[in-house]
Amino acid sequence: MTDILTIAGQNLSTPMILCFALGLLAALARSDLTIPEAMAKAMSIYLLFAIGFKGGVSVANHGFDSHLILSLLAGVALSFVLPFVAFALLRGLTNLSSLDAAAVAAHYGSISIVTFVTATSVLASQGIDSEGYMVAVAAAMEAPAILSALWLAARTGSGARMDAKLWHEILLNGSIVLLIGAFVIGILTGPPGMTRIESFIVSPFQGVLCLFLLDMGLVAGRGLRGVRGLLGPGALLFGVIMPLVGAAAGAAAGLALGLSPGGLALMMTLAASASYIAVPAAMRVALPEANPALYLTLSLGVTFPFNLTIGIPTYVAIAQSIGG
Amino acid sequence: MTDILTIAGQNLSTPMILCFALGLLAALARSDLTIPEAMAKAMSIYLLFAIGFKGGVSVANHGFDSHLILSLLAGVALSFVLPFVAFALLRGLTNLSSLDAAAVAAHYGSISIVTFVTATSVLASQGIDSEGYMVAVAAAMEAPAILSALWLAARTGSGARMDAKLWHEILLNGSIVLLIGAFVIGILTGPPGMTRIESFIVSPFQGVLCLFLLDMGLVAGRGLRGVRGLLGPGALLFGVIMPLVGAAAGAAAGLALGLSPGGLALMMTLAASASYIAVPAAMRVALPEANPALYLTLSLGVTFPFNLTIGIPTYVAIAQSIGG
Amino acid sequence: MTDILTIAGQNLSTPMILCFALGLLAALARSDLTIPEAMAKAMSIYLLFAIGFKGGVSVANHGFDSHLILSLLAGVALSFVLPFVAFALLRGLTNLSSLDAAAVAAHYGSISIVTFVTATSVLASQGIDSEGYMVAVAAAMEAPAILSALWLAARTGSGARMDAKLWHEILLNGSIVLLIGAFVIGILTGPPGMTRIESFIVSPFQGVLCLFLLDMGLVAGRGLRGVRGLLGPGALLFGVIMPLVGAAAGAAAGLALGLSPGGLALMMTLAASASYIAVPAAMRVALPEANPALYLTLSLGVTFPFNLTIGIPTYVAIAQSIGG
Amino acid sequence: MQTHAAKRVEIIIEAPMESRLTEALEKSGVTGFTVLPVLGGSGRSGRWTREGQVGRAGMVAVICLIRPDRLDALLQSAFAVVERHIGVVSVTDAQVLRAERF
Amino acid sequence: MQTHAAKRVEIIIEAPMESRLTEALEKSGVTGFTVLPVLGGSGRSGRWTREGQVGRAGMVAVICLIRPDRLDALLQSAFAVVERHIGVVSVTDAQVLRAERF
Amino acid sequence: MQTHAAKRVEIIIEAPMESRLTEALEKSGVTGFTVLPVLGGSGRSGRWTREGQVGRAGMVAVICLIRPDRLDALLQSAFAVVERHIGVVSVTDAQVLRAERF
Ligand SMILES: Nc1ncnc2c1ncn2[C@@H]1O[C@H](COP(=O)(O)O)[C@@H](O)[C@H]1O
Ligand SMILES: Nc1ncnc2c1ncn2[C@@H]1O[C@H](COP(=O)(O)O)[C@@H](O)[C@H]1O
Ligand SMILES: Nc1ncnc2c1ncn2[C@@H]1O[C@H](COP(=O)(O)O)[C@@H](O)[C@H]1O
Ligand code: NA
Ligand code: NA
Ligand code: NA
Repeated sequence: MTDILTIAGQNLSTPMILCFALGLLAALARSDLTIPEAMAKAMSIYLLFAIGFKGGVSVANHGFDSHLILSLLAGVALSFVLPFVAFALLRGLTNLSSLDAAAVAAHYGSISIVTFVTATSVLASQGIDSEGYMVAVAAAMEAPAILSALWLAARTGSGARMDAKLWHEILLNGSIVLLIGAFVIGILTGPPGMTRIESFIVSPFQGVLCLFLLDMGLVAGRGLRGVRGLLGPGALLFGVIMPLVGAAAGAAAGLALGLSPGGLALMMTLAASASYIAVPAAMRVALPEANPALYLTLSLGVTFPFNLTIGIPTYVAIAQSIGG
Repeated sequence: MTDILTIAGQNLSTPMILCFALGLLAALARSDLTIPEAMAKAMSIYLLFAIGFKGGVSVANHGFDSHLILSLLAGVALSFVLPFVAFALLRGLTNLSSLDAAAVAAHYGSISIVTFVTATSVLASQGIDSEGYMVAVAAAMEAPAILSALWLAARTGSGARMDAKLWHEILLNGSIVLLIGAFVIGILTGPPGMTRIESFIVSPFQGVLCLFLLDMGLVAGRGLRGVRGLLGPGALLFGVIMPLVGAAAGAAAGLALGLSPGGLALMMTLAASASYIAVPAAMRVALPEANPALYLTLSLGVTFPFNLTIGIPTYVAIAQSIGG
Repeated sequence: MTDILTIAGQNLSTPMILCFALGLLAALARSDLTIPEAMAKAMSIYLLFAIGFKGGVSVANHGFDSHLILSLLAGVALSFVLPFVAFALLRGLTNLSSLDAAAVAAHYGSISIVTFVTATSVLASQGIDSEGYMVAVAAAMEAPAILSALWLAARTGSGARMDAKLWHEILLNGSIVLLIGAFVIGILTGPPGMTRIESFIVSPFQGVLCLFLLDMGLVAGRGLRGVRGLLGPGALLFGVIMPLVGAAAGAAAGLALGLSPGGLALMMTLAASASYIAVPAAMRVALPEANPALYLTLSLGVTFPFNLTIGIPTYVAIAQSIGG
Repeated sequence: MQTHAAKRVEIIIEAPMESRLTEALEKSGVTGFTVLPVLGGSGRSGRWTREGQVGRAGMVAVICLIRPDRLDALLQSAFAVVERHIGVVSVTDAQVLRAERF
Repeated sequence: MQTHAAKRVEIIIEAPMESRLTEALEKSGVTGFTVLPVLGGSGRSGRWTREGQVGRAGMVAVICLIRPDRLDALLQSAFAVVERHIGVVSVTDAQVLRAERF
Repeated sequence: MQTHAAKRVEIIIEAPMESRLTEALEKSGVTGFTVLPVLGGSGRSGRWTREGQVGRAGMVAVICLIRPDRLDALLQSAFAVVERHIGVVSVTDAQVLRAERF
């Protein structure tokens, strides 16, 4: 417990968290501070490329762990199952329509890559190693949750639109392709490739993450400002309980897989995190009647900051005490 | 004097100054070289964040100087007073309408953060230390000048529009929030925070400044091209005399405060510099009838290059001989 | 021969080439992965500035080689002559109209700066030195080919539009001005300037090049997707033969000039490469009836990847065995 | 100069639906369209802005000039796409040069 | 398809005035508007471009589709904002789908 | 409010031709114009997008509000520029505030 608090304390005083807080405050105070869309996209491309590449090089270094396939399968399974848990929780805690509940559930089954990236940087700062292939697990967990949610929505007769084109868009969406592509490039080029581009993708990484989290704080704050009153106490509760439920499920899966403490912490983080890029776009196409302000605010305005500040240090501390 | 010339010579052959010159020449020669708006904004966000953060870490290192508050007050006072000086000078030297004169005066009471950043990098290259809290002084000097100028304009019956919304926009404008926010983050995270993001905010800093000055050269050159004949000799004279007057006032304030030679040079630079971002936007709202080409060209096309090439080395040399 | 294969093999497994391949595949698979326009432009500005500056510093280090002027003249001559060769080849191999053939020929007489940049980074990774002024040669080779192509087009009565304004645009286009400007700045500031901005323009260079090549792969792939069937086998053949012809001409010129093996490889690369930025814009103005899909796809979709994967390692290997 | 009657259709639609809309337009026989970026806006679903967004968020404006007799086919197919989505469709009378292009 | 008469109002205004304009529009009862970015332009106050700018420089275009009977209220309130500022206001007749949205 | 008849001319043209077009417009006596960015489009010459481009690729939209009696001069000079180029020119009837500006 002291451990968790110490880490949480340390974590709260990192430039990353403080940058997110700055963005949040600036937006809530209606400052006109904004990050240009192209800069935000550039930073996310950089972060996806760097994290994928580093994961690939780490796999190239340590050889293919026999657990890679099992971990991927476990990730996919979690992503399929968690939306049902989320849906049930939402129906219990809130009076959202089943359509809105299904849309929200899709987000919590899927993952947030920035939450993942932040967790890797917390691990790195504490000198804890993790399996390089966890970035592939992250990529694998993006899409399955969408299927579960659409099934839930269809069951309630809300006429989800699901066609081949949408599947294509989801499976080949830019972030999955970049993450997996960079991962494969990292495996293929290995340490010599790392030597070439290390001072681009390793050294400035945490600094870029700071500015990116500043932007996420701004976007989250703008969202929160716009929805005063939209989220009742039940929904807010869901936003902090669901990540803990997800993390528990992730912990169970990670322990069964025999992941290292670092890998365990990442698996918990993935399961605990909620998508705010890929899934919202898919929901706009497939479930246009669901309210985007609802799922975006819950995911980005409630669960993301919760994971950033309290979640990740908790998962790391738990992973260290139960793992390895 | 030889000192000044030597430093000026060195200064003129730095990549920063030459990049500004390149931009200026390219724009005057009507090259289609342009920096995308999003890239220019990204660089300015980077520079504001880095300079604010470094200032904060330096304060965390040296403890709170008892002079912080006094320096802030001095900066605010300078920003309030200088527009009156500028207004009087303009009325003497030019035949600008009192409305235009008031608008120009607002710019010279306020500050240019890039001039400030360039001065810190000149100091750094000469191994001269300065008070970390000078970035807070810079932020504090942005707004008061606007109030003085609006008072001057109102006195001449030009119907300045000043409302709570405008005050909110000025005080919480993006650059102030980012600068002060990064400063506070730097104080809170201190040296450990610096270790984490040093290779992002320190190492590439001067290189980014080069490309940013290239952009400023392009924008200044485009402005100069468009206003042939708009600025008479009186206005041009004002553009180089006013920074010297400002620097003298800054020197007096800095000496009274007992700043280090580096801090003194920065205080002179702030007082000598003229805003070209925050104040123009405020003037468009509050004094829409004032001619923007006039104040932008004077500030960015005349005073900025003057400070960059002659001003800063002069202020540094003077600060070293009279300071500390 | 083994040499070439080894280098080609090494080259194929560099992050740069793999990033290009990733972009190509992503676009062909219709992923929605995209690089924002402003980010692509920012990266190209960075690369031009860095390569120009490094060339200038290298000239400042080694003094002005007496061969600088001769190399410039040789480059200009190659750029004038190669379009005629390309035109003849195209008329023999394809049934393009003489207008389209002239437009394509302009691209192959001119140069691709990214191909050049990639070649310098291959040389650097093998520890091979080259003449710093080759970036000036690159700049000098951009424009003359356009004149030859317009002459060819005019001869066939296709009413090329050539006026002073277009010449101004071509000679002062953004990339030439930035490349030459940075080159001159590098000469003027020399090693001290390099020390100041080295960690901006040297360390992250290869990483930025990776993301830039990812973008080029995306653009090339999107182009190829759109033109199925537009390019017959003759045109495709031209796309790989012409660079070899160009490289041979470049080799002859380089040998006559007595360039170092590194310089020889760069001269071959320049002659072998085809423009895809400056010349297309000029062709849209001067020869609007020529089909842009044709020249863009040949240049960016065929010759660029050919040079990247097979061409450059071949030119380097040949330059090492025949040069110096 | 000689101009010809045409209709200018402007469709403001969510970015994730853009490719579905343009495919539908092409199927309905339009010969061309132009896509403009949108910075932000406001409607029944609230205020939004594109700033700082990383996903395929926001909206785009698709402009389509067509021969008047093709208007109905276009509106039918556009409507099938936008029906369940937020966004607006407007039509104005216009004159175009070079009628052979439409 | 069934369309309904509407007015398309296009206001090109300085970026620092954008939020004042949209607030005024909302007060005058408009149900929606869309903001488009502007690259550059020219007018009595000279030529300008957005390239390389870092401040809230430049202009934006605000497009507003409204029921014809609301036009006057909109123009009144828009005019109060743009009156002393550079920029232009134009109105065209339009037809819209889904009239219930306006 | 008092409005005045005007014409709204919208010219979508290749980016490398932009400065030639605006110079021609200025010579034909227009008092102002606004340039909007274009993300992508489709026409007889195929589909294109601005994404990832580094050169002066793509197209821009130039909007020009003018007094009706100036329309023909404008179209003449615009046509001289766009004649051999891809792109479209459309004209709509509009009403403007502050007629003295046009
Ligand atoms: N009356 C309108 N005029 C112009 N744009 C509108 C209008 N109504 C809605 N929009 C645009 O369409 C988006 C979605 O509108 P809505 O479906 O009402 O939420 C808004 O954010 C605006 O960008
Ligand atoms: N006649 C016009 N047509 C289209 N846009 C215009 C027109 N006049 C002015 N503008 C736009 O409004 C801005 C300010 O115009 P002005 O107030 O005339 O300086 C210009 O830079 C253009 O972007
Ligand atoms: N009917 C149309 N409506 C709107 N934009 C068009 C139309 N036709 C062409 N365009 C635009 O003009 C560009 C060139 O068209 P084209 O000359 O037909 O290849 C297209 O890529 C579109 O951006
Ligand atoms: Na999850
Ligand atoms: Na000042
Ligand atoms: Na060539």
